[in-house]
Amino acid sequence: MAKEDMWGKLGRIDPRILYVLLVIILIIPLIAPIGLPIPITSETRKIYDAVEKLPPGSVVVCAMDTSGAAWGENGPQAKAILRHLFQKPLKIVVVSFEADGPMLGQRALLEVPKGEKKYGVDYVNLGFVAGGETGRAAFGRDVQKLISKDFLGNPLEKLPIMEKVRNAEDFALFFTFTSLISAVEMYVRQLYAPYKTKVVAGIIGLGVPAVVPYYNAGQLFSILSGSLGAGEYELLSKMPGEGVRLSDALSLSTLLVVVLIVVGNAAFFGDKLRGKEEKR
Amino acid sequence: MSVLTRREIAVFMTAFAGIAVIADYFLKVPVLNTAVADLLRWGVILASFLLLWGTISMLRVHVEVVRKKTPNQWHYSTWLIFLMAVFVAVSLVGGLAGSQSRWMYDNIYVACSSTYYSVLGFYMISASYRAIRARTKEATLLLVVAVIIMLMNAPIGGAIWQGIPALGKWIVDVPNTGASRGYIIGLAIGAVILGIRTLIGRERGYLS
Amino acid sequence: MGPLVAVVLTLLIYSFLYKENKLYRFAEYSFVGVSAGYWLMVAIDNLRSVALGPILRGNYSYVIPLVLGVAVFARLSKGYSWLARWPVAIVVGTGTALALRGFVDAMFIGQIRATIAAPMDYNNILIAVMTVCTLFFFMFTIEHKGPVGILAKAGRYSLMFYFGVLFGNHIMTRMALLTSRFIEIQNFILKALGLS
Amino acid sequence: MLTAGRVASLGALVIMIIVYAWLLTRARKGKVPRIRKMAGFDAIEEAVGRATEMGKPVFFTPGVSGFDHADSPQTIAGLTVLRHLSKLTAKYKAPLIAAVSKATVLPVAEETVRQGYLEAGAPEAFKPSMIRYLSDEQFAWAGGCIGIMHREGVAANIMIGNFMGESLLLAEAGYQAGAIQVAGTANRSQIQFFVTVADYCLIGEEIFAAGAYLFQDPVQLAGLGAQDVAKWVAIGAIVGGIILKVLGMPVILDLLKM
Repeated sequence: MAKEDMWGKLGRIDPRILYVLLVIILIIPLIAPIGLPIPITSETRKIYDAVEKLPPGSVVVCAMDTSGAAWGENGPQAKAILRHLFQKPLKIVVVSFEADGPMLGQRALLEVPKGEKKYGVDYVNLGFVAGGETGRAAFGRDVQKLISKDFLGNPLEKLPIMEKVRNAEDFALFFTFTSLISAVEMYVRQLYAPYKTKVVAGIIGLGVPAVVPYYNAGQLFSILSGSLGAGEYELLSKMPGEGVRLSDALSLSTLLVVVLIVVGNAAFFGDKLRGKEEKR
Repeated sequence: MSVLTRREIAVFMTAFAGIAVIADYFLKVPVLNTAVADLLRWGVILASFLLLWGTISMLRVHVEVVRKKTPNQWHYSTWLIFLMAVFVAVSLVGGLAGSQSRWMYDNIYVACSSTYYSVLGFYMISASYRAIRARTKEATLLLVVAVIIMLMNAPIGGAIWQGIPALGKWIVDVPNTGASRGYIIGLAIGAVILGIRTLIGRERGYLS
Repeated sequence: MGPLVAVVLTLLIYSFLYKENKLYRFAEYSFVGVSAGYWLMVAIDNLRSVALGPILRGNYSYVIPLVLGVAVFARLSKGYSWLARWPVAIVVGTGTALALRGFVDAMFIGQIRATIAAPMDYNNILIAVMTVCTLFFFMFTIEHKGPVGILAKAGRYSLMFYFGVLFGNHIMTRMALLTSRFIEIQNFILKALGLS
Repeated sequence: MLTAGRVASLGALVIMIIVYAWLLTRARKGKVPRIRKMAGFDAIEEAVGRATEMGKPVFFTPGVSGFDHADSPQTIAGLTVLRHLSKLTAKYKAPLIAAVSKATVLPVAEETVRQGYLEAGAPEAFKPSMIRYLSDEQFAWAGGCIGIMHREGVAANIMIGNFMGESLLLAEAGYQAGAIQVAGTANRSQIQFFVTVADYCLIGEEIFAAGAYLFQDPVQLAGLGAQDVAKWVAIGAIVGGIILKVLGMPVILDLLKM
């Protein structure tokens, strides 16, 4: 009898108790980091090696197709990649095809150390291009005919970097930082299929399983998976930041979910079993 | 004039633009390819007008709420319109990339929207406990896979059992790819049929 | 000042977890208001870049889409609302066709080709089998009985692997987004206490 | 003149267009493909029956989207189910509550339910209050739905359409209310929650079969037929391509590379 009550109680617990539990689990590693090891996946390493091997002067595009809501994962990703890019003799183009992007791109550009790099010469923020799939296709086709000014209002003619940025054939590597599976697919359709551009999908974790087949088929150059990918990249480039900081709390909270699912199901089946016995 | 008002004109425009864009992909005809490149840029311009329209129609809804003084609602809508106006004013003066508009954007918009969606993290916790059940064989399989993946994602998984990271990676790379690929091919076929239907004018929902 | 505003608004939204209240709605409308202002400005900014710029450079053909674009606002008038269909028609026509041609190439032919072209080891054969079974599951005009039924059932089970991975990764994302908010609050507190 | 590397795609597209056109002409003559049994759709009647027995309402929502996005086909699929559902609730005299999340969907949903009651021969039983517009805001709408499920103690919860972050919340609320749940979405990052919480689930593309399955709509049946032909082509190409490749004759692979 006592056992039945326990199962019953377990099933009816106030969710607010669970919320408090989660808050505690998240706060502990933030105050006292545990420093659980982060294994590096082959996908992340492939991106790092590719950036390292790019010939000097190559154009790298970072498409900020993200939003405020997804910034918690896309932000660390974008910053980890940008930090590394700024250390290399590369030309960096920030652009976005989702309305929230240019501002967040600007924010990332402001937050990362830029070394000797000069705006307009080594890097640029081209702002927002509307039209979704159409905007992406038009950008790959001819950048300068499409856009006439950057996000800060400078005409493109005044930006020396733009001499090297004409169309998709100039993009040595193309990153997208996004929460949208559809955005990644648009690049597969509009940049990879026609121009064989090397597209790297910096996508939030939940989108990864849906884009893996494109990676497997060679249509995506690589995938940077959520904040975990950001953490891995930070470790590879020896500049630990937000991604690494997130990792412990992520570990513990995910573990909490696993435990809750197991206990919840145990309560459920315990209840079911009890029901069956009563019927007898 | 009455001919122009007909829906068929718009259907014809859709079909014409669509067929040109498709032909451009498969045929190497310089005249066509240049024309379609221009058409795409036109599309981008029209799309930004639609974005503009979307914002303005939303503003109209809130103006209406304020005008009618809808109970429990109009105060909020007034505040919304006010903030919208402040943002517009600030970015007209200091530029969209200027420090004032960035301040509002970062500290109000990004802070709120990221919090708004992060609340879901809490709900995941309560739902995992209270509703997610291995009620069928399929759901059981799903949950077993999910647990392995979660343990793989958490660096702690490898510490619990060394095989977890490798097993998780295999699941993502092999079974996940297989099923997801079937799903994608099916999705592509559905999208193509829907696309054909749109271009031949049998799907006109967008022309309301 | 900025971080304070951000943290206060964050806490107002979290108050929803206790129960729905007016402060939560205030925070909600604050962000919708700023985002509406932002979207308005970003659309105008985009027009300056992609439409006005080329015209000022002497490419007068861009006047046509500009005029067509203005027709979007014809919806506001009863007599001319039909005009608003034209820009939509062109946007839908180009967008649909772009997607369609890419779907056939990258996602139909491209994915089939990748399945065949892969070296034939156990893993790739398994991928091919699961792909085929999933396709059988999504067949609608044939009864799922007999051999087709078995394959479709296998397809359904294959999908569970995909959904399981989705589930696991979804949880990861949600927790990461939540944690990043906590980090922001922590940063704010550390700064206020002069600890960072 | 043909762009190299895209010939195979062009061929596939042409085949799909021809097959679809052919099936459409056949459909016009009344020859339509038959559709398989789909447990998710059949379960709706069972759910309504249960609600009638219990004297408690059936809850329905067509998801978070309206008509102005790429997700509008999902909303339309949801409304197709609503038409079927309202015919059933009229027939079995079960109370119905349909909650929509977009102001633009409200009039359409109202008309749909009115039509459903009319077709079931019970126009007098239709009440506009059956359809509730809660809010355009995602979580305000979701919160409203959860409130209804708890307060009214719904016996059945049917959710077909596009669901986003709120999918699990709604499914949890239905579960807590003890409702029999039928849920379906083509949203690729949410479907897993419906599979684990709902009693019956419509996965991805399945929801788009609503019109064909529930109303035998000939145009939609022809579309499904054409899609299945393309799926057979895909299966044939994969299986044939691999076998021929292993036998040292990569004909299909070479064709696809054209």
